[in-house]
Amino acid sequence: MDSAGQLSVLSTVLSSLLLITGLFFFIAGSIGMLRFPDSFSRLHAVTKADSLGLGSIVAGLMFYGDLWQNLLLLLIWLLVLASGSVSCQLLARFAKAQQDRVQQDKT
Amino acid sequence: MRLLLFDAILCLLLLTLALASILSRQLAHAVILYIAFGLMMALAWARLAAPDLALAEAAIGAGLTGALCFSALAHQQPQLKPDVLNWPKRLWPAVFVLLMLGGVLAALLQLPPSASQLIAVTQAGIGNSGVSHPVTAVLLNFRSWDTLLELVVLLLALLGARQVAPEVKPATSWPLSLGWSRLLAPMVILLAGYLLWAGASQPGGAFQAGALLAAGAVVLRLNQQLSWLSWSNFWIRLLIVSGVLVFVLMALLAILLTPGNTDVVWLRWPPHLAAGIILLVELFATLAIALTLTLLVAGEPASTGAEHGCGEGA
Amino acid sequence: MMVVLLVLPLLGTLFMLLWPKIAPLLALLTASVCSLAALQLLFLVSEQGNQQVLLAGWPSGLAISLEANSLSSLLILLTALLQLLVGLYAFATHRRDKLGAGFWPLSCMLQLGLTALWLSRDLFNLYVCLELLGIVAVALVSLSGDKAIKPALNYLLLSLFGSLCYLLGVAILYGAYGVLDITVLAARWQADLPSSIALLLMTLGLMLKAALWPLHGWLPAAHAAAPAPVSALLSALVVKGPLFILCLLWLQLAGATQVAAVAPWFAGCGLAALLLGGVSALRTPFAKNMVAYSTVAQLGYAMLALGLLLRFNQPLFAAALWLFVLAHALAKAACFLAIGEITATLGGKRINTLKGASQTMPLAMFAFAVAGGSLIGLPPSGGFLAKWALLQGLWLQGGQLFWLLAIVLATLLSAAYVFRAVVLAFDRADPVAPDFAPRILPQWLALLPALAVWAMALYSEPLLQLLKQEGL
Amino acid sequence: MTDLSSQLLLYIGTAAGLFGIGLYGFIVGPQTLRRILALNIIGAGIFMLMVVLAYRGLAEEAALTLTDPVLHALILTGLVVAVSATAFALALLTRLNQAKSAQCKPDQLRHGQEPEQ
Repeated sequence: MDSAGQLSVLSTVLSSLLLITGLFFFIAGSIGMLRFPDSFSRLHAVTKADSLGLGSIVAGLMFYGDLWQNLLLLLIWLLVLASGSVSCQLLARFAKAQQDRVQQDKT
Repeated sequence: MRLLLFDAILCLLLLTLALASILSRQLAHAVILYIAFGLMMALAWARLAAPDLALAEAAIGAGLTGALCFSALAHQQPQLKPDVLNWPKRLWPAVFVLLMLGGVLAALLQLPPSASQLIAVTQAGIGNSGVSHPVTAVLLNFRSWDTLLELVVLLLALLGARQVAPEVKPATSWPLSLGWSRLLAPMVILLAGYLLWAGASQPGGAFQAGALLAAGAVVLRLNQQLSWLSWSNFWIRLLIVSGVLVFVLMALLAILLTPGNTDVVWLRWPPHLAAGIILLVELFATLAIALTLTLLVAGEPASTGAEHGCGEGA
Repeated sequence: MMVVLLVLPLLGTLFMLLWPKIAPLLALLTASVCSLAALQLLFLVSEQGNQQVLLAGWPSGLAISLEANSLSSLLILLTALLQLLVGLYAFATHRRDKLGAGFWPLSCMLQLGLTALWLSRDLFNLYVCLELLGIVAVALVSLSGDKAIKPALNYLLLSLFGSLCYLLGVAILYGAYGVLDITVLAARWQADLPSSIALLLMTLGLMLKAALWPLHGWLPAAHAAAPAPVSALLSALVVKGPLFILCLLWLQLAGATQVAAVAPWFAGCGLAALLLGGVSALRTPFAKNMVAYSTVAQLGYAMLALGLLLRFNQPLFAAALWLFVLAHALAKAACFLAIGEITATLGGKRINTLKGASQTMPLAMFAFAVAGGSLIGLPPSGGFLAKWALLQGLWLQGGQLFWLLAIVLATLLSAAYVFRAVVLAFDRADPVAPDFAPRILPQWLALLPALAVWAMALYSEPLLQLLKQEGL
Repeated sequence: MTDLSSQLLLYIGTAAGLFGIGLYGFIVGPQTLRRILALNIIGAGIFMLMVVLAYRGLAEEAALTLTDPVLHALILTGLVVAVSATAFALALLTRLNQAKSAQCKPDQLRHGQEPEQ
């Protein structure tokens, strides 16, 4: 935290706000994953909160880094975003297929 | 003080996750909790100034083991009712564990606070080892016999697993995940190459690079790519074996290259050639590790559903 | 020479994996060349004394050290010879027994693991060797298909647990002393709490892996489920690896007070193994389980000898310990091969299968009886030599009537289970099919180690001398 | 009784605790997969202990700027060995389950139909 001393008050407040927002999204997403009834709404909670939460945390951290580090942070966010959405789709397809199978069995 | 608080929370989290993984009702939860545990463990190790171990633990302890567990889980019989253990069955093991834990803790608390003198010896030897990163020097020069045997163990695990598991059933793929995995592949290769190269002077090295490559290859395999990647292919077999083979051949070559009539010392690299030899050995070890791990994970029999779960874990 | 012994099996394995078609040939070639090399190493050691190598040419402490003393080289020779013999047997019977192609590279890796273990004098390197050995053994057990999977899995889990206990001990020792080399460690050893706890943890793990009573539960199922050549290798060699490390730890590292505290326990465990293992062998209805339980019982002798050696520090007990190991390895290989051959030919797993085997398969039955004679300790077999050394040592100590009686009782028990099989074999045979023609070569191969164990008596003097001064 | 700093004590205690938890899980079981996980937790505890021991010098002595590379190398080797063994164990478990499900298939079918009737 020693680099925080070099930041202006405004940037510190902004970055803290962003970090807190990110944490809030993460917590909301986690609670959603634990409490929502079926897999689709759980997926919705998790992926949305993850991409947004990570996004704001990355943005908040960018106040502290130099250009190269910020680029890397951005890359991390993009990668997580992409793989998160792909795996969300995969899981949703799987859940859908299972649901269909159950319905077929019933009819 | 603030950092001590962080340490305390981390340790508490680790213990909680481990306990939850052991005590959870469902096996699937146990596996998920174990993966979370592995990731936290990587964090703890990074905190304890062991970044290369943190890398390895994240790739292996959490990723690879998790993926393997998931694919084993897919074959598990659905459990009709959770096993409920009665009190004596829980009590006696607990008493035994507490006794053993007490003994171990008593021993651990008496350990001296000073580190081993071997650090100084290592630092003295590192100039002649061919690499500047001490962990790589220990792995591939000072204690290379351990590393060689470790590669043999990995090869052996593949042999054993292949022997008991039948062939994989073909499964369907899906354009989006296929496209994404293809996009990922070059990045994975680039990163693995970097890790391997960086291993000579910074955290990184053959094993981490191999695990990363394997992760990329597994994702491709799950999308029905890389069909040539199988044990029956001679060249693949040669590459898998080459991890150990190149190591041994280099050691034999090093014996031949040793000048004069000094007595033969197994695995001694001549100082001026050490850097090259180690890089070569690491390169082939990386390829072998990557292929072995890929075949271990993706070569297992798995139905479609299991493979999706598996991809997630990795 | 040590390099050759380590590199050959390694290269052999790799080439077998590349060209599976010539694997049997390569395996036999490797084993025979290794036997010759091991013999030469033995001569070298007996002429020039212990050979010590610091691997990779680094100073002691940093490098892994290997040491070949006469005991290690004897064990290496034994390993290579048994590999050759079992390889020949497997080659002769692999079509009938449906032994998978996986056997050859795995058995070669087993040889590598064992050789590395006999030579290594580094705590962590020993851990890697132990793991290698454990996984190879399980992979070999699982060769016999579905029925072996469950015992194999159980074996693997327990063996992994054992190695982890050992590893924890190594970690504590390294934390306390900062070295891994056993000779360096022995010089700095202090009998304090961390070292005692570490020793106990390692002992627990090794006893589990060596199937020493009371941690032997996994052994009978695993050894009985494996194919015959594999059971022979497992019983004869694999369980001796952890036992060797156990002896290394207690004889070279442990301080006097620690030794004094633990010696009676070792002897007691050995005695319990002898008696309870013998009773189980007497009661089991399956032929291979009987031989497997007899391994548990015979390991009790080694444990007993170790306990007595630690207590009285009498060189005769050291000789007894290693003579037991050698004699048991040869005798048990013969037993498993003979029983495997008989059950495979006559069909059936129960002991009743042996009924009339003296008429239908006289050679194999003879091999079993001869090997059984050594297990009982009939003179002039290797087993007798070992037991004689043990009794003589006890006699010299004086006033050890309890142990003497216990050994006599154990001998009676082993005689009982061997004779149970032999008596059945002399029963009248069930009529056999007219085209019944048991194969001769495998039976001779089973007889060879049985004869070798009796031939040990011819070399009793040099063997005793060698092992007495060695101790380890 | 001890000369270690509180941070080290914390981590050493955690490592021992993980060993204990894993040990309990390994003994109690009951499913094989959970016992394999428990073995991995034991392993993680031991490796963590080794990491802490390697970190020891860095925390206590200002002169040292290096963790113990020998221990780090040992841990890497140990990790690979552990994952190999786990992979083999899981392969065996899969095979066991396949054999079981091949046996139980008639049973299971009957069971699946029961609730609908």
